[in-house]
Amino acid sequence: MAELLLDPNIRLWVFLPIVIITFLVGIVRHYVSLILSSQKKIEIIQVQDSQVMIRSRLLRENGKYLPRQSFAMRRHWFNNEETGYFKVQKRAATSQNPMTDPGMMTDMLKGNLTNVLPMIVIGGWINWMFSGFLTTKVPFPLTLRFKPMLQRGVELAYLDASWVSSASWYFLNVFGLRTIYALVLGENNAADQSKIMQEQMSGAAMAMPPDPKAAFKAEWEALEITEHKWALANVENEITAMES
Amino acid sequence: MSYNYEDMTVNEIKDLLRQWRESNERRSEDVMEFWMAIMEDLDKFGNEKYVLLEQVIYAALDTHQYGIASMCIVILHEKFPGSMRIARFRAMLCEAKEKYDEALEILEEIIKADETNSAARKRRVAILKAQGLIPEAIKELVDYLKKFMSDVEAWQELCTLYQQVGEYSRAAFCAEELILHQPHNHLIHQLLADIRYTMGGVENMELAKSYYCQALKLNPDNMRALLGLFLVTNNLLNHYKSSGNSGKRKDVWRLCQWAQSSAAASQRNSQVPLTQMMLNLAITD
Amino acid sequence: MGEVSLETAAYAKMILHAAKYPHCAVNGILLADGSKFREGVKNQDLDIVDTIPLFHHSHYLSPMAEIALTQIEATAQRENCVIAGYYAACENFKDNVVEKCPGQKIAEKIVEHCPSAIFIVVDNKKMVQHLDTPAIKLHKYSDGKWKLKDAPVFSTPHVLETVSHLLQSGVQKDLVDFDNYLDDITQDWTNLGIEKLIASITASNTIDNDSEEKPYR
Amino acid sequence: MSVVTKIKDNKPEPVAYSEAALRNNAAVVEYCRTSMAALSGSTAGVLGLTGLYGFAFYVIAVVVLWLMFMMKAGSNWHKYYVSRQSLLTNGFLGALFTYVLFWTFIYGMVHVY
Amino acid sequence: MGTSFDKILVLVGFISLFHSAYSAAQHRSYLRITSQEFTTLPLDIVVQAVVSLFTVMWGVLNIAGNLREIPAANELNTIRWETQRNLPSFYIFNHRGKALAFNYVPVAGKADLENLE
Repeated sequence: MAELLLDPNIRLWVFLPIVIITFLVGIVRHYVSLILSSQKKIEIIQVQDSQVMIRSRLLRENGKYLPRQSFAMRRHWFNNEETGYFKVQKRAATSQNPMTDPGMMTDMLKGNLTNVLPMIVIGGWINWMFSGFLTTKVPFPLTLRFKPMLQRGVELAYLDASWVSSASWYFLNVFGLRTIYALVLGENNAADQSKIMQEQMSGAAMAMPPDPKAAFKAEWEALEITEHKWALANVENEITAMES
Repeated sequence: MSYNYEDMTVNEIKDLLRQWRESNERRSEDVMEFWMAIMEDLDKFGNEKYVLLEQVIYAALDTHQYGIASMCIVILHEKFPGSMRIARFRAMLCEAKEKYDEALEILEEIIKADETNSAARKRRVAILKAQGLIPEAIKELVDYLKKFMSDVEAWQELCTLYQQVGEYSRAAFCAEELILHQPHNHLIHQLLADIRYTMGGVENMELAKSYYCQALKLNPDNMRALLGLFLVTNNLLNHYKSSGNSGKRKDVWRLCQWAQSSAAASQRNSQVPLTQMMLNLAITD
Repeated sequence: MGEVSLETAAYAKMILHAAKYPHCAVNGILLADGSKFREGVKNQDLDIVDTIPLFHHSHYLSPMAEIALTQIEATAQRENCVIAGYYAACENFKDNVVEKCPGQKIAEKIVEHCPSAIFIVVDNKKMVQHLDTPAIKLHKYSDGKWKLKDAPVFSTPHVLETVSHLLQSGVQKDLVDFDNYLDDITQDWTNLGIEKLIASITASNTIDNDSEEKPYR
Repeated sequence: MSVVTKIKDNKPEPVAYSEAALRNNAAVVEYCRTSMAALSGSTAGVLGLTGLYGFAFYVIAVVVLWLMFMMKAGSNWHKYYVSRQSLLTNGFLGALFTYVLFWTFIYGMVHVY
Repeated sequence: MGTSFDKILVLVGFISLFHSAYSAAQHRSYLRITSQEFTTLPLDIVVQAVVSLFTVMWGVLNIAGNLREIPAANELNTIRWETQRNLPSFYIFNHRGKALAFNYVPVAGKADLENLE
């Protein structure tokens, strides 16, 4: 097969611009999504629930460091039949239908707006602007199966599969540059700092159980079967042995 | 340990300030000195600028230089208008000026706008504390902890407040809660042991012994735990001697010996001889 | 009888300790000259020669206080001193009374051993950079209560000037209290360095002012 | 300060790792790995490597980066990494994609036209 | 954090890498003009490219930041009570620092009143 020779002007006016455009669009999209992203309104009851869950989980995990009586007292507080926290607190099962929740809808819309829309618009524009060019050749042989993937817009049956058309080059860039965004944006992330300043982060409270009722029940069960094993029973011998 | 801040480059200062911020030091006077040195170079700090300004606000309030504090607040306010965090700093400024009602009003507004704002709630406790109303502060903090049950800072503060009013068993409860949250922190184990020791009684002494040991296991350099262990074992020895529990007495005796020898070993390179004190406590067996 | 005199070093350490941790309550032990001290006599003259800064946190826990007291007692005996009092400063600016001070138990224990013991409260409101008052309140124990007494007498001249000077030059940062010592046992809680510094300042002061006799407090 | 516990197989005592430090180290490693993939991809493109040689070059670059990490940590690597193997193998394929992209890009820039 | 030396290292490496890329492109076009077949690049370009790659990688490794020790004990053993008990959320400012501040003006009347009691 004869070696194809591409016009160097394609390199300057098609190949390189696609990379730069994709990269810049990615950066802009990142900042736009930052502007659009809204802090979800959290209700105090949700915060409380999640904090209770954390505390109960910690009791299960680290309860062994407490004396038996202290452990039993805390478990009683959570699990007691009449007054236990998990028994007394009644939470309505929240409906998780996103269609009923307008906040959820806008979030979805925003996600589409920042992720899918630019890709379609820019992709369409590039397809129209730079259509029909062969831009580059991948430096490794590929099977014919890759032809439709890599040579979108160039329907030549006898062309070697490793040639890449302009439209396909754009899509390769869209997917391949993701890690580079993390590199460029992740390092000195200006957005992080100002985010901290903008609004108070409620920290660990973010990990909310979606359905508190079920979560409480599960936690109650888990706590009920937790056995207390005093971890400090043998610590005296351990430290005296450690030295010698 | 004063720093010659004129010889330090901006980068060194930056690193040092960051280190203090991360390790939570309250070196307000040093921070203020650095601030004087780096004020003009503020723009070199890039993104760190705003956290640095916060640090300076704390320090300025601490050294009661309200002018600087309000200047920093204004800078931050221009950058982030409507931020709750900045509003909280305004409240703190009022608080430092002893305008507690005004501060409370601002905090009230913050909480109204965002119910989950834990920091503002904590400031309310601090205001009560600043007014010297310790029992009220405890009440407020307990209320807060009903909502934010896994707030380590708050548990620790409550523990300190309970100690202050002498409710040691409640302080012990808080310390236990802290252990649940940070089981690998030797200081908390030592704290609980200290509280148990202060409470007195054989049972508490035994617990104190265990926790001192745990603290030492986590960090063999914890001098307080080592000395505390020595005290506790001495106490227990006396008790078991009178009650005639020879098996336990032997164990405790061994531990006591161990504590003494390791304390002496770690003491060897310091100026003040501790062995003297060991002799004074005079173990008799 | 019952006169209390303070030496510069003793006073300076107390003030410096309070200044090093302006946001904490602090406490410490007062040591009196043992040569003039008589065992078990009430209401006798006390010559406070030294202070040992104790804690700036965990005031309400006894183990470390017990350790500190035993260690200080041992050191004091060697240097022919006796534990004769207690000083404290409150965290809160407005709390300047004995009742709000930490470590009442320590003070009571000291009284058991030394009935003429004193309790000094550092007056937060008067703790300024240029001291013009001693900024301390002296209390004595009588009938199970701490009673406010007249301000103590300084046994050396120019005490306030010297201490103000130390405060302004930031010497408090070098002061070591018992908490610092427990964090790092190579540190010296007797603060010999500061004592030497004070001695040299006092010496130069006396030479300067030998001719003109100024009244001092 | 949050702490995660992982149980090592050979030891009965679980070793506690500081979560913040773990995260920090993972970020550093990730940063270096992405840079390495991009840079070595570019180099492979400059050199005009094709086919299997290019992939072999990637493997070499990964190993060299791993050696550099080991050099940086010194003899007590276990203070910084949970395991050496995972340092070598983690993210191998993810970074490969970046590598191929840069390889193709620079190869196209230099050798195709 | 990376020192300026590392930053220079990265910069120099980048320029060198770019230069080798340019040289390679030139070489290709030279071959094309003289219609010779491409076999391998000249050795000097290869060496330059590989050396600059490792230079940049080493620089990046140092710039990326320091590794922190992961065993929790290392971190937890360095904390002391000094920092553990320091809780910015509960700072109070109504303390002795007020009087110690250089611009403190004692409230005379009030202070006298309290002295009387």
